[in-house]
Amino acid sequence: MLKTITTTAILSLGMATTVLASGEHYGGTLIFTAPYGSNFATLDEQASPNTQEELIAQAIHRALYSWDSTQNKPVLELAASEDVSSDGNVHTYHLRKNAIFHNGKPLTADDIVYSYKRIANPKNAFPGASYIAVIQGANEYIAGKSPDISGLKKIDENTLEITYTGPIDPGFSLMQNTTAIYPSNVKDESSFATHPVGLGPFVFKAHVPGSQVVVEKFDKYYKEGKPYLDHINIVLMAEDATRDVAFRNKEIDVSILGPTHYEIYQKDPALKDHLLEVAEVYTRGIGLNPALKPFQDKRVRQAINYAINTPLIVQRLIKNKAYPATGWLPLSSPAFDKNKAPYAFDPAKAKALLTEAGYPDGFEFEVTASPNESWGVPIVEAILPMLKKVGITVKPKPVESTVLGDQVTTNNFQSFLWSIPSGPDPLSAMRCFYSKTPQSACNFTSYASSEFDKLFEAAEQERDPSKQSDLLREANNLVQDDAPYWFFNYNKAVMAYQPWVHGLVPDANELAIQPYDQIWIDEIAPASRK
Amino acid sequence: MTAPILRVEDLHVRFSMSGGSLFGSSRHMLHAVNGVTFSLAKGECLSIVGESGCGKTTTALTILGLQQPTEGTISYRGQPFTGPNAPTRMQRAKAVQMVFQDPYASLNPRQTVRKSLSAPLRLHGITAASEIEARIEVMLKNVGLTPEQANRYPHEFSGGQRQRIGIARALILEPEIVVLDEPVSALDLSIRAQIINLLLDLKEQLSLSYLMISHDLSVVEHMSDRVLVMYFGEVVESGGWQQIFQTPAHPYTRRLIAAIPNVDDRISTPPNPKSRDLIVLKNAEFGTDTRVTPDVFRPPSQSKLIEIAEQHWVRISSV
Amino acid sequence: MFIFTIRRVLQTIPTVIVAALIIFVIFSVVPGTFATSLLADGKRAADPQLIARLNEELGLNKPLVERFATYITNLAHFNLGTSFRTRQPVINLITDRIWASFILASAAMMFALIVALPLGFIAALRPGSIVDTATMIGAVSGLSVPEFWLGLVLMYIFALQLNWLPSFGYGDGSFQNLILPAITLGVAPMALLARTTRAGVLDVLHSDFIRTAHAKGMSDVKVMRWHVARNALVLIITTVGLQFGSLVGQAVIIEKLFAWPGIGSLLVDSVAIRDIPVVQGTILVIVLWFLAINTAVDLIYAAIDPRIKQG
Amino acid sequence: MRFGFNFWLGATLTALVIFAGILAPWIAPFDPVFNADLMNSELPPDATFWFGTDAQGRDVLTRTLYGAQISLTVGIVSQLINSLIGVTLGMTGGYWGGWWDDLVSGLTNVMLAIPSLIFALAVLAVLGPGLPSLLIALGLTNWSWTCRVARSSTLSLKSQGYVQAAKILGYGDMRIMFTQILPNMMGPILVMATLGMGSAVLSEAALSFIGLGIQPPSPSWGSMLTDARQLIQLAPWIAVFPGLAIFLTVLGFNLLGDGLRDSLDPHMRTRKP
Amino acid sequence: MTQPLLDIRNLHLGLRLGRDLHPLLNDISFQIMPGEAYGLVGESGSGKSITSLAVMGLLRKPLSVSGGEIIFKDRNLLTLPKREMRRLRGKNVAMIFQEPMTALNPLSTVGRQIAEMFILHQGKNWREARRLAVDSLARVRVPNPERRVNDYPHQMSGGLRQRVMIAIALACDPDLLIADEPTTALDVTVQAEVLKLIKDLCAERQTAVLFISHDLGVIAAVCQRVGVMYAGCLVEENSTDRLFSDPQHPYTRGLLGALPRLGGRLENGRQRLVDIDSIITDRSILTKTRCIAPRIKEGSTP
Repeated sequence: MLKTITTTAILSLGMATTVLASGEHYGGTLIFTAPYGSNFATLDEQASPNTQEELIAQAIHRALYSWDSTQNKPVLELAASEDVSSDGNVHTYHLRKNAIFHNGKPLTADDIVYSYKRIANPKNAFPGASYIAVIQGANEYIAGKSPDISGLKKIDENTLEITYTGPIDPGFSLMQNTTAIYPSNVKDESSFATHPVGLGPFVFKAHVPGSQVVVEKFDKYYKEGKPYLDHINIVLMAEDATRDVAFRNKEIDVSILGPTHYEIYQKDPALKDHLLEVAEVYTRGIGLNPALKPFQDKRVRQAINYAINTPLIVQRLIKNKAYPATGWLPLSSPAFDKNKAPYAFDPAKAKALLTEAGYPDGFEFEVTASPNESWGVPIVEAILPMLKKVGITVKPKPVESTVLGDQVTTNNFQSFLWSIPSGPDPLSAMRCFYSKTPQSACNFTSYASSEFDKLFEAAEQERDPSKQSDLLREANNLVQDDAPYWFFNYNKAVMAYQPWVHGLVPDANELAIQPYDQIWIDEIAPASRK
Repeated sequence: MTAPILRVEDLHVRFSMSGGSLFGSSRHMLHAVNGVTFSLAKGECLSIVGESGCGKTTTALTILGLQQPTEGTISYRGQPFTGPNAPTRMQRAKAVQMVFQDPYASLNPRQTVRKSLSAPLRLHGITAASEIEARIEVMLKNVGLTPEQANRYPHEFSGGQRQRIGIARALILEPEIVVLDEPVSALDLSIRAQIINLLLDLKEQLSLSYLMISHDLSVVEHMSDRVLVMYFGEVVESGGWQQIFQTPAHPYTRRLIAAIPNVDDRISTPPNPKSRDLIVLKNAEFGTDTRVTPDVFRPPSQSKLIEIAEQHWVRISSV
Repeated sequence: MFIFTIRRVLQTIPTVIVAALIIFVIFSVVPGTFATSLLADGKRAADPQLIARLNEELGLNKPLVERFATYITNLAHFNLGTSFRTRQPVINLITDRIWASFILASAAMMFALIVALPLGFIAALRPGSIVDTATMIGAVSGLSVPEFWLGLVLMYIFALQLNWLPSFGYGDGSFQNLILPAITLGVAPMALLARTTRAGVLDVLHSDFIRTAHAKGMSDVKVMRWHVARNALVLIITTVGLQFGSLVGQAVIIEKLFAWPGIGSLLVDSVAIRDIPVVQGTILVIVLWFLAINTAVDLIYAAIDPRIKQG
Repeated sequence: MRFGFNFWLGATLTALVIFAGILAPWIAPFDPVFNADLMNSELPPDATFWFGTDAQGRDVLTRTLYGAQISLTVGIVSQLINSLIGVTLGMTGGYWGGWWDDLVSGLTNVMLAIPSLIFALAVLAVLGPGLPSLLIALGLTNWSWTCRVARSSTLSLKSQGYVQAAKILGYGDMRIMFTQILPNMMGPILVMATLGMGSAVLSEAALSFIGLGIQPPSPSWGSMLTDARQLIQLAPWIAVFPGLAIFLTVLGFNLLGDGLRDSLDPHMRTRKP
Repeated sequence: MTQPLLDIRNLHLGLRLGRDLHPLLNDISFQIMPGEAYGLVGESGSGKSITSLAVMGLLRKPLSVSGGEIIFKDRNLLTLPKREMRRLRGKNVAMIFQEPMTALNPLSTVGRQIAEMFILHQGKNWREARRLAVDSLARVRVPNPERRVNDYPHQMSGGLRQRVMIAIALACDPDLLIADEPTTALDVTVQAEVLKLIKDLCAERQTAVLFISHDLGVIAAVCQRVGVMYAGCLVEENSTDRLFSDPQHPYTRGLLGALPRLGGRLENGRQRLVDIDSIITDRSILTKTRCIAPRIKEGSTP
């Protein structure tokens, strides 16, 4: 999910101005941090679905599409232009002629065909295969029934024709880092895992396992004048407290902040001017399983939403590093309804609803949750006294993050607290409530409403984006009213950066992924960065 | 002398010692007891003497059932004491008991004297509190302690008193045979006399049979009726106490006796090691001089016991 | 000596096998799979097809017995398997990081030895004195602080406030980066060693041969040099070995806190994402490390103590 | 028995923790879980909240007092399991010898080779986080030391006169183990257990740090400390008090164990890592 | 009359716990002439070992001398500077201990442990010292001294180890040898050999011996004069012959009667052994000696 200048002005509260257009400065080293774990699993980006590795992909690789956060939609990256057939199924791409791989090979249609086949290769079991599945014939290939993907057709060296399974926007699938394009002339595929070769602005230089990846400026990058930096060191630093010390100690240039440090940094005059914020497209909340009898009653589900003082939790516990949720679709979603009011904090009404539903003395339920500080057990702790006041007893059931995924997707819970992607594509976000979506896919609360299904199916068919948004907005409001979840918050991602760093953008998909080719550092940077 | 109550016949005990090969699989056998035969009569005190490692303790442990014999039999009043028909620990307990060398290690520091004495009684089916009380009282008096002392723990007693408790414990089940393992060697000089006197008194009083293990020949002479001299797992000489101390026949026995520094002898000169090499033994039975070659480290492998006087046996080289 | 060495090494084989079995069994019944771990960060949509395909691909839906057979067969060929996540041989992942672990453990042990030996000695020479009491309470205090807490405190003091040392990471393996994690990790063994040294030296000082040495007319310094030091070492060296052997396993938290690229942090991460081959491989390597150190200690022991039977 | 200064210091600290734990329901000013009020979150110490409040608005003093219960439970129960396994295996192994002893020794060696923290981590991963799992995990990990001590004690006690005497008196093996051997090795076992309690409390904190410790809302010191590490600049009191509590408790157990050992046997060496 | 080699005058010694002094030795006085073998006999706790440690200056912390003098060759050892005392130890006064098992450093070869003496007192280098160590081993009749010099203590039997101890003690031809129960841990036949060795070697080089034992027979075998110690007092002293043939003090008489004598039963039949306690309860008999100490009753540990 790549690049480009932003604003989403409403979202970037208190964001520092990023000087662009003038004063760009070449050279220097950026010390970037990888906060999601203490190692890079692999340098073979097609093999990794994780944000952690995407931090490297962003420097080294490019995919057919990229995310434009200005327009809030995917745009062409490796093709200069495309022709779309009238039924919307066939796209003909005219590839960039100046794109060159780090090993010197110019980009051709073969490379894309090669890459997509490698990703979908059943022997590899790569996570990106499901994205390739939007191409016609990919499923047969994935299942091992066909030696080729029938929808991929090379017209000439620089022209590629792709037939999709329907009139969808392929950008959402083919902009993923797991669909990055590799050169087709590398004999030993296993070397991708140790010596990645891509089309990106930086060339892989060194990997110290468990410590850092170093990349170096690629002189033949296809965008004129980019990148500015000579080197980027992407260092692994999973522990918040350590990152805090290192950042204050000016050992690293950027740091993703947790709620606590967000509050601290906001109060610190030396740090508060260099924070970058964005509303990310994840919705957090407690999903309620209708298998538990009380949850079958809409009034009970609503009562839970009324009983919890959501803004207070966001303010006090998450230190405002989140936006209280009004419904499923997040703030940055095109289908977000600004006028829809969230559930008010109204314990009396909650109590009344419970009585009405036949639970005047409340009931007891279990919340399966991971240790995450923003959407885990601490939140359950906070709602515990609140629900107690309306008579509901909450029992936290702590599990490891991995086990949470396991139990939710196998419908093994009374309720769960999780963070679920709800964008950027509102259609796929709302699919989670479509009755035909399997429970294990994303309809975790086994939601089924004929009214919703009607709206959703209409939206699926609708080709006009604004009309589609209207339909989805309506569907979203329906879900909010039905309350299969306690809607908690949309994440606010915050990144602190050193004053000499310029060109960072607030990307709603994942703030930690930054357009490295636009970042530059100025002369106030310490000697170690020059 | 009455008929023997305990009979040990051709007893062998071997220990396997792990060797130093790659897998520790090769085993050396240590022949701790090698063909020991003797019997113990009612009311008799039989002493086994010898230096450390001669097998005297192993022999005693085998009789007590704490060590399995490799070969040979032990019988008590005609009943087998070893093998498949061996008695259980419980049954054996009423026949043989033991008094230990170290009075400090032989009493459980966490048990009062009363507990130490009453638990065996209970174990053996005597449950009436009054009877237990009575027997403990009698036994404590027998060994020269007062019943009031029964509630104390071992650390409240001196070495001599502990040894008395140890004797009381050995006698509480009224066994016929008591094994005395160096009963006084760990005690102070002034206490030894008391314990030796006590043991001799008890033997008379309760008509006990003692099997005493000792290296202290003066104590052995004082207490024993018969003596068994062991050397490297074998009996080299056995006989009545007078025979052993008055007319020791085997050179090893002589050497042992000669080595005792004695107040009366003032300064006894230890035998010159060289004179040990060849000793000529007058043998009445064969009418010839038999050459006995007592090796310093090992008894001769080809050897046998011969009777040179009534019940006085000596091991000679049969080559 | 050679046979002794060989025998000592062979003796560790059953231990390794049983350890491998225990590790395999435990991690075969752990809930959660690598596939579901992909959902763990709450940033990805669940894809049941992908999960099914991954499980199929990684052989996770085969019966347990079959998986164990494969595992053991691989082990017999010195093959630790292939990581679920990186698709690389586990052995490569481990060799990439073992050096960092080794450096950290060695530095921590050095720190522990340098501090603990003199402290233990001094305390033993004046048992019951104020110096002794203070030293021992100090040592025990070091043992009573949660490691991550100590690490954080050191980090705040030496990196942030005083700005003397870098706060984290391996850097290019420079000494400065090593100091804080090594001290944090070394405090616990330091405390134990100080106590062992004290006990060991006291033990030796009370032995009869020290009285013999004094009776020979030897000065205190010579007694220390000729008789106490070496004999105390024999008592200390087992503790040193056990400590050094378990340090790699103990370092898990320190590595996580200081972003140190050792196998401890690899292990914790792999457990979290259920990358079972890596978990099994890493634990096995930690076990082997422990056994190797302790075998080495036994050999050193045999070399300095003539009483140990030599093959 | 004469006890040194260290012992008394340790005994005092331990006694304080025990009192705090037992009396928590009476002396703690608030409920440890349900008095949470986010309006009161992160208040510094004052007249109402002597130790301040945490991020959830709960009284830190209350939670620190209740935390003593959890830490004591962790320490004592895990060590009970530990000692039970270690003593049973070590004593029977040492007493009977033979293949059983070989098996016990082999298993002990394996358990020594697998670092305890990692084994606990594995057990917790299987059982899922939480107090019962933690007790089992810690109980299963450290018994090898107890087992070694129990085994070597048994070996030396086995040759003691009174054990031999018991055999000669007709005692059965079980009776000998329970009445003659066990009571006489309680000293070193107690020392091991006391020192083990300290390390169990620390292990709980360490496992909390990896996210596998006692789970909220239970007021365990380890999880309080782990939660608070982010807040150390913002609200240091949340971290200071449970941190201090852990330190003093573990110090207490360690000093107590050391003191016990010194007075039981000055030459018994510490080998536990 | 020649000058005594060792002259212990009114030695008082006790256990100092805080301010209290628990007396262990009461007014001990005796003399040893050059070349003389003097025996100290008594039960455990009678103070004989402490006396010898006091002479060596090897008393450990809570034990301290509270009065008296120990004159060795005109010098009071109690006031001698530490350095002087150290030079004297080993060179002029040597000592053999009871347990040959633990009195030798298990990690050093016996050769080295003997050689240390030559390094310490004769300024030899290691090579010479080692050669001398071989000679020393030969002198104590250790077979194969060249080979044995490289042995570690655990490779030797108890008797050999005690010979090594003797070799160490006599390495520098001391004037006085203190032997503290040197044969108690040995088998009787080995004991006889070791005793003879000590006797012969000391006679050869006119070394005086302070021989400590609880075994009257051993004392009789080695010593010319004997002192009997009881509860921290020297209760009787006489030439060996006189002491054993005509004991004056009831305690001495008790001691002699308390033990069976080899051959005694053959001569006189089984006589009941004397119970010392029954004699000693009459406290008046203690007044015959200078030292009157309360009888330390059995069981009351001092």
